[in-house]
Amino acid sequence: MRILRFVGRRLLQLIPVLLGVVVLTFLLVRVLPGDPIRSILGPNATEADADAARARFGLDQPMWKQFLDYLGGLFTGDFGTSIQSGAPVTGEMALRLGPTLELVVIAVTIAVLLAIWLGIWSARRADRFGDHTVRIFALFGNSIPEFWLGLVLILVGYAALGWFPAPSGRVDPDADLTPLTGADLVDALITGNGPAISSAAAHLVLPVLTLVIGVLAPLLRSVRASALEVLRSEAYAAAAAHGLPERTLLRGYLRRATLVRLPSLAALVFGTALGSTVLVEYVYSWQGFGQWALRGLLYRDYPVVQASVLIIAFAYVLVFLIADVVHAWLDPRVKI
Amino acid sequence: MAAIEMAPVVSSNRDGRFAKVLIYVGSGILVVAALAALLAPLLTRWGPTEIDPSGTLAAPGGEHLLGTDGNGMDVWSRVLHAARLDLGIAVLAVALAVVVGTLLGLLAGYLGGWVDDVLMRIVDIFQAFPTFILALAVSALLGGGFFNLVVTIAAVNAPAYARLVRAEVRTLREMQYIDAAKTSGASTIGIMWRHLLPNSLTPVRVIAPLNCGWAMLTLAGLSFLGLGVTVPTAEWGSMISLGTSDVVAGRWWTSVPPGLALLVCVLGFSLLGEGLQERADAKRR
Amino acid sequence: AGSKDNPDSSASAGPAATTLRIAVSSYLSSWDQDFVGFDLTALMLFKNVYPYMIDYGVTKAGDSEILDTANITPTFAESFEPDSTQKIWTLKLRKGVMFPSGNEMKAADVKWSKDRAFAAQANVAGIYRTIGLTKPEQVIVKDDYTVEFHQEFPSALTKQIQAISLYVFDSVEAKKHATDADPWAKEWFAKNAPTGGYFNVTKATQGQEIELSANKAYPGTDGAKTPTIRLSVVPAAANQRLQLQAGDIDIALGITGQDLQDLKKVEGVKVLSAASNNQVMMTMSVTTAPFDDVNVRKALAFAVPYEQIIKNVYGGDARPVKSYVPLDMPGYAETGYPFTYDIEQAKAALAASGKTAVNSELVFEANNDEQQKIAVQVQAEAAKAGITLKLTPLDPATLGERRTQKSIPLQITTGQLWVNDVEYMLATFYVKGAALNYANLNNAELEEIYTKSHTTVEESARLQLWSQVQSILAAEVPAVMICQPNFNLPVREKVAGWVQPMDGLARLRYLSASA
Amino acid sequence: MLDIQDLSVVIHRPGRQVAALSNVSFSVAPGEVVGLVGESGGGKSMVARAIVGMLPSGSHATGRVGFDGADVLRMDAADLARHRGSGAAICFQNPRGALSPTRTVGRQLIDRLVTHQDMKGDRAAETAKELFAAVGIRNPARRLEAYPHELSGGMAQRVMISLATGCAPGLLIADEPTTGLDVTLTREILRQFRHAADTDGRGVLLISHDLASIAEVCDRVVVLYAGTVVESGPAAKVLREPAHPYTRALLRSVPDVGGGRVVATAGGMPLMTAAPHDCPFAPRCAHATDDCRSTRPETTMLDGDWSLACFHPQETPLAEAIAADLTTAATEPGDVVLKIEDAHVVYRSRFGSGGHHALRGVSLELRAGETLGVVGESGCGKSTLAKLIMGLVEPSEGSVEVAGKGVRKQSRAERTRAQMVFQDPIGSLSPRRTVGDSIAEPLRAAKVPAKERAQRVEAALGRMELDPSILTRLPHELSGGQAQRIGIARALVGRPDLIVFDEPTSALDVTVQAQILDVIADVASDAGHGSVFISHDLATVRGFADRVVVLYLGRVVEEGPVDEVFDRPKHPYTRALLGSAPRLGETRTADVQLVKDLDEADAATGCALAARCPFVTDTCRSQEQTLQPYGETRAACWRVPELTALIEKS
Ligand SMILES: Nc1ncnc2c1ncn2[C@@H]1O[C@H](COP(=O)(O)OP(=O)(O)OP(=O)(O)O)[C@@H](O)[C@H]1O
Ligand SMILES: Nc1ncnc2c1ncn2[C@@H]1O[C@H](COP(=O)(O)OP(=O)(O)OP(=O)(O)O)[C@@H](O)[C@H]1O
Ligand SMILES: [Mg+2]
Ligand SMILES: [Mg+2]
Repeated sequence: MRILRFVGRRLLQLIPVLLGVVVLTFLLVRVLPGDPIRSILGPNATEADADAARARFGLDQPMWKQFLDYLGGLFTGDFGTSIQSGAPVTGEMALRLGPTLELVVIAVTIAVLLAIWLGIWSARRADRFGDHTVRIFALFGNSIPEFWLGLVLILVGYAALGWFPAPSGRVDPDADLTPLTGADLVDALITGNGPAISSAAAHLVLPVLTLVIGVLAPLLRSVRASALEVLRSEAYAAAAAHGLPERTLLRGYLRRATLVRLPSLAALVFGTALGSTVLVEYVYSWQGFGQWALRGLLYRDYPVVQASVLIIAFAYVLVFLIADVVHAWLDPRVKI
Repeated sequence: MAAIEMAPVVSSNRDGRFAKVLIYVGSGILVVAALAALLAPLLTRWGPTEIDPSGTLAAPGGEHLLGTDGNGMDVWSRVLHAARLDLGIAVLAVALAVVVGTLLGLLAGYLGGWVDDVLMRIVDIFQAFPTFILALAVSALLGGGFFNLVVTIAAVNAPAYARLVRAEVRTLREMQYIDAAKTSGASTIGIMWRHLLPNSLTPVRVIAPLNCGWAMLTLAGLSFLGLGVTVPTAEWGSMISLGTSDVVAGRWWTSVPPGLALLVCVLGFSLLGEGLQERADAKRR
Repeated sequence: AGSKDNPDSSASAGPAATTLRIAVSSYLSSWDQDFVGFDLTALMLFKNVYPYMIDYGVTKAGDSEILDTANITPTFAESFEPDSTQKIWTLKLRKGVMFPSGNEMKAADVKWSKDRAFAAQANVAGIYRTIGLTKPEQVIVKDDYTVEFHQEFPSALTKQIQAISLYVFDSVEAKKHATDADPWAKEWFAKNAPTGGYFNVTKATQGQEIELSANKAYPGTDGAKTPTIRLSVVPAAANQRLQLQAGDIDIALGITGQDLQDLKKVEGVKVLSAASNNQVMMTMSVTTAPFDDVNVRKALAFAVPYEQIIKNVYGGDARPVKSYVPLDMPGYAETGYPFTYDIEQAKAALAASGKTAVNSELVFEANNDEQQKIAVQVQAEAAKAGITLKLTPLDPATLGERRTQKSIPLQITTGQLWVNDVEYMLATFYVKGAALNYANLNNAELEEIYTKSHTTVEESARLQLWSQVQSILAAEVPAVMICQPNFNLPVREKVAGWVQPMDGLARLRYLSASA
Repeated sequence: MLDIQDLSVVIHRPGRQVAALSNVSFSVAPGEVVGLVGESGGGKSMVARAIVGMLPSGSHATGRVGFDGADVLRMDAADLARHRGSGAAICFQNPRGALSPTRTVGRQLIDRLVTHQDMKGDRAAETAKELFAAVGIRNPARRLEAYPHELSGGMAQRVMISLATGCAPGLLIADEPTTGLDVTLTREILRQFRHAADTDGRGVLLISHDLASIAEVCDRVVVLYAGTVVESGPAAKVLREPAHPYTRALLRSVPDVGGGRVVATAGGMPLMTAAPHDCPFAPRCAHATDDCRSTRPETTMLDGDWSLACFHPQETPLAEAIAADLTTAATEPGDVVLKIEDAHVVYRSRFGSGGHHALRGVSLELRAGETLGVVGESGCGKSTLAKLIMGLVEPSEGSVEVAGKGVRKQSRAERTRAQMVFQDPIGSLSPRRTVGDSIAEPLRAAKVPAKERAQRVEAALGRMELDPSILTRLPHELSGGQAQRIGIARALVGRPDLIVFDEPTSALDVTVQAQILDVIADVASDAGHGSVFISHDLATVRGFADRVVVLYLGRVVEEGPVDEVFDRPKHPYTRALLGSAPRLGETRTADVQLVKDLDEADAATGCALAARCPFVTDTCRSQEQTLQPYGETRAACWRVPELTALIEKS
């Protein structure tokens, strides 16, 4: 019940933030140089043709009216019509969001689990060889530009070893996957399509690996630091001094206490990963949200840019909200 | 009588030694990189944008230490000269972000109330804004020049500092020494400037180097998307991006050297940051 | 009907493969050719999935086969012929040609499609203006299988213009998706592929993959050779290359520059090569400083390292040009472009303008490796002549906007004329109001020649005009003509039947592969 | 059972080493309560850690820690695991910190039961409930589900004890189990340990620096100084007639409710880098001779099991040494420097309505030259009162005037008319400002020119007996005592009208505390300003206050001249408080016993103490109590006249 009230209050707080994002994006795309209409008309179009097209997309209206129309649309879930494709943005976005979310969610989940495991492992061996090795490797991974790492992984995993499918698409078209959510692995699991499951999973390996390597270090650092803090805390020493067995110590006294600070960092990592998969998507021909948003921006497809920024911002704040709830659940001291 | 060494619950005997190694190695790398950047003209025979008329994609050795790229420019010279730009932009951008973020965080954290609410909502908006789109938009708006990139990357990073400093200030302002300063008649600005600022910078000092590395990666990403510096300016990200297909063809020298340079510098920042973090943790204990 | 040559005659032995896999760099933005614009992937697909009433034939040029702009033949149509005034063109349809929906292709479809094109006020409407078609009323249905096009004036370009514009929709089907708010079913066609062309789209996964299968109902003889073609979107060129080398794709459409040269040496891969009329040039605005002075324009023309660009950017795989008229266009003359790389002459020309140094920006497309390399090479050499160039890569939207403002002093442009005729070239580049007149040229003599050319139908008279055109342009120097790169396409060894399109848009129906 | 022989521990750290323990020997038998006392850093915790085999890394231990015949120092990992908990179990110093914050206390207890008593499921839960009840936790079933942060300090300490006893140890070690607890609770908790020894026959090792409380429950005491045992023997004897000068010094440093003045011993405990070759106390000892400075005294037996390591054992009874000096120089009261009228303070919660009503209708008046003591248990609003006076919180009702001017209307310079000395000596100095900078701050606000500033800073330092070289140091380079002197110097330097001391000594070590109290007594007796001295420790206040007010839940329940209040308390709360304050060499029982813990008491209408008062009536519950004069003092209780009779009856 308290949780519900907390969530409700937080959702209310989101309104000004999202409204701010909406206004900022709306203005930003319009002050950017570049004309969205010219890029959809062939070079033979006249000024009259351009005006007609502008009217078609309502861009001839005064700015405040455009904004009100846009805002009104948002309340009914209508993000407008893409200037580039002429199709409703909502539908296009749905198709693009699934794959990217799938990629990021899987990658961040794996990274978080790996960070927890390695971080605790590392903290228990603090200042020994294994600890140092793990940390240095994580830092290495963190220092490679994602696009470069992606290319290297493709060169090795696909071109040289041939272990992974060609970096084009997200699932073998012959698997005949019925798209439902756009997240192919999820769709394959829902429809119980065996070949599609293995194909989608195989396509996911390298991009997920790229992202995981990229985001592991900060998570690992955080887990290790809080695990060390717990290990060196009086509370842990007290439990150890009372002769509790290793397993109880690990499960009851170390793990949960270690994780309390992780959710907000994981949310941050998720947010940045969501906003920056565009490079990974490019390298792996993963036609996802980032590529879509980038293309929208390059062609000044106003509705697309507005929608993509709003969705990412929304996902971001939502993930933070979830992180806070998880934090409250993990840490009994948190009052919400 | 036999002396007995007790087995510790958690070893902390060598505490700080590894941190020291990290800090030394990290700053060592950065010093070397900075020196290479400064001395670049002395260490190279070709200018960074000078075209060798005898052809492109020459293999390393002979006239060109690391060969030439697709434009016939000397890779070694470009890698060295690029350090100026990459390190410069990263450090300046983070410095700008620190200044702006700290100021906002200080005001929001100490004044509280509606100032806090308004400033933090603005920070929220900026932080919720997808990094790359913000960066792309700013660079599309301002163009890809040196200072515009500094502003872009600073804009992306400032919110994090604002949050960090605000959180710190909110704890610090409950400290007894702040009460002590108030009862000693210190003014609000005096308290912020003399007491809160120096003490709230501790976490900033740890994060900033890590952030510099991250800024370099962002810059490289922007260049990869064609939104960083314009060709033919020497910049690691754009060099890597231009050389990607060369790697596939076995011509490693156009993109591997800038890639390694980038990696090593980012690693330098990360090591330094990690070391500082560890030292800070050790101090707190 | 049908082409003179059988393009498949050179196909290698062995059983034909049933599937061809092609990599493209981006997904198309929309399936609606009328309402949506300038997207090369989309335009290429449209050529293969829309039913075109008439189309280019195929001819041989050297070892390669190219589309024959002089030989335009009916495909889905029975015939397309003018009356004696050359103003009324009659399109006769075949009976019994079916859309996949089961509807027959009829005159009503043609009428609906043309009405839609005029309503869209975009591509087709724009291009129709050059042959005097501006209103829907000029398209008249005579009977179920006959449509007349009433032009305002006769034109030598009609056949070529119609060859790229006369595509039809399944209007019966389309009307089902029309609403009062959306009478032309734009929303439907934005997402759903048209039907009835050489290929039908059997599956399209947004952003990822498109599967085409040969249209069995095609009435002509030169239908698609390969039953299934899969186009997958692979944005990274390096990736396309890896997949081609590994044999995961058969054709890579997104590979340029140095990669092509490299691939020639790779086993299992061949690079199809053909001369093309793709012109690479740098257009200078004659109304914008510093290029409002013809001597500055000349100085730049002397300062460009033509040979070096051909070597460094195209690996030698491009032809130097000596005229503003493309190399393979009727009327081309060697004297049309009297500039070679010569820094001394460049300096002299600059001195003649009374300046010793000038500044300008050089605009080119962001994310275009070739243009970027050219810009870098030009920048380095022009500097030696005292011309300082600031490189300005622009994204498509900004480039489009600045181009309409006609304010770019110097820009790199590449492209092929869709109609192989100097009149079309003038209409496109050099007359007042021409869409691509980025030079802002306004030359009275050229305008006069252009008007005259509309009604000049006789071949030698036209050639006479074209030689005048070239000497005027050589004096005006509206652009630096860098070169004409050859067309190169890397494919797996087993791929055969490539026909070089003069408009750069691949005609997939000729392609085949041995399994 | 426990038999420590010649235990020495040296801790090696990069660049330094610490001889934490040197040749320590003592033993604990089953059913016996042994007290381990000494100053901070004396090595008390190190002994406890050695017993459970958890010395810090880098420790070098020699000697023998015999436990039931085995030597803990030589146990292998498996033996140690068995020994910890079931052999010896520690109750940790800071109970809240020693409970894992993310696990319910019930689970933590059950973990112990499962590990050491082989219990399972329901039986463990049942036993856990019994153990909770045994340490006096009301409603144990509900408390089992609680997380540590939901417990009050006293409750957390009880839980900690139950965790330790849950291990069913042979030896129960309690490391400073009562630090930070109220007097009333302290007695109660210490009784738990006596109980464990008496009923379960466990050995108990009670570590504390609070000699007075230990005296009540221990059978024997061991006094540690700088890692060495200086004296050990039966508690009653050692604490009443200590023979070692250090033990005597320690005892004299402790303030006494009876009014005895503390006697400070100069200097601090040395930090040993190696086992000493002399008497470590010699530099501070009044009886030290050259022998003491060159040879380390052997441990000798006095009589029975009273042992001593000193060349000059003292024999005079301690009581005489503490000659009562109750005559505070009576100074003429000057102008009114502080006037509080009916002040209320409410801490608003950030969201929603309501808040915490920390002060309810407090009125005070103070004149220059006067010292007002403020006492009350933790959380009663003492610090809030201090902040109110300093203008750090705003009264929601009522007014506060310092030197005749409302605190909220003061200018920057006027704000320095009242100065405060804080509880946390180091934490009240800005960590990145030098000491000199901090002291000069009030002068800067008052726009004193730089040159005069330097002189006055130096003068203030001189009064604190500090060397001027300390001015350039940073706070973390100071000891607690030094830091608190700096804090007092800062308060004095601007020659304020009023100085507020908020528990200025509670964070300090016993002997340092005595030194600082000396300084404060000196400062407070100045005629130029008034002083407010806040403490939860009644004894400290008695030393130098002229008048005292007793706060309870934000209300003044009693006020009057200090001797009157202490010797003839009126209000039941004051009586309870004074009754439970331990006095050396006496075992008394409080005449009023409060019921329930503070955190369970609610303050709705009526008398604030109603929920805990044994003499409560319906009138108490319904009527707000205001201060009424009873003789020289005023108390907020209508039953004062009948109280004496009531107490005698019970
Ligand atoms: N982990 C450690 N590393 C180094 N020295 C330590 C460590 N723990 C304790 N010491 C040192 O050992 C000595 C004894 O410390 P110990 O904690 O036993 O004192 P204590 O009597 O318990 O003090 P307190 O009353 O403050 O708890 C001190 O000088 C201290 O500085
Ligand atoms: N900033 C604050 N916000 C809300 N409540 C507070 C705040 N400061 C103190 N309180 C509450 O007000 C009450 C009185 O606090 P105060 O600090 O004055 O007590 P105290 O008598 O000084 O206790 P202690 O002896 O523990 O220092 C306590 O219940 C405390 O929890
Ligand atoms: Mg201790
Ligand atoms: Mg307090």
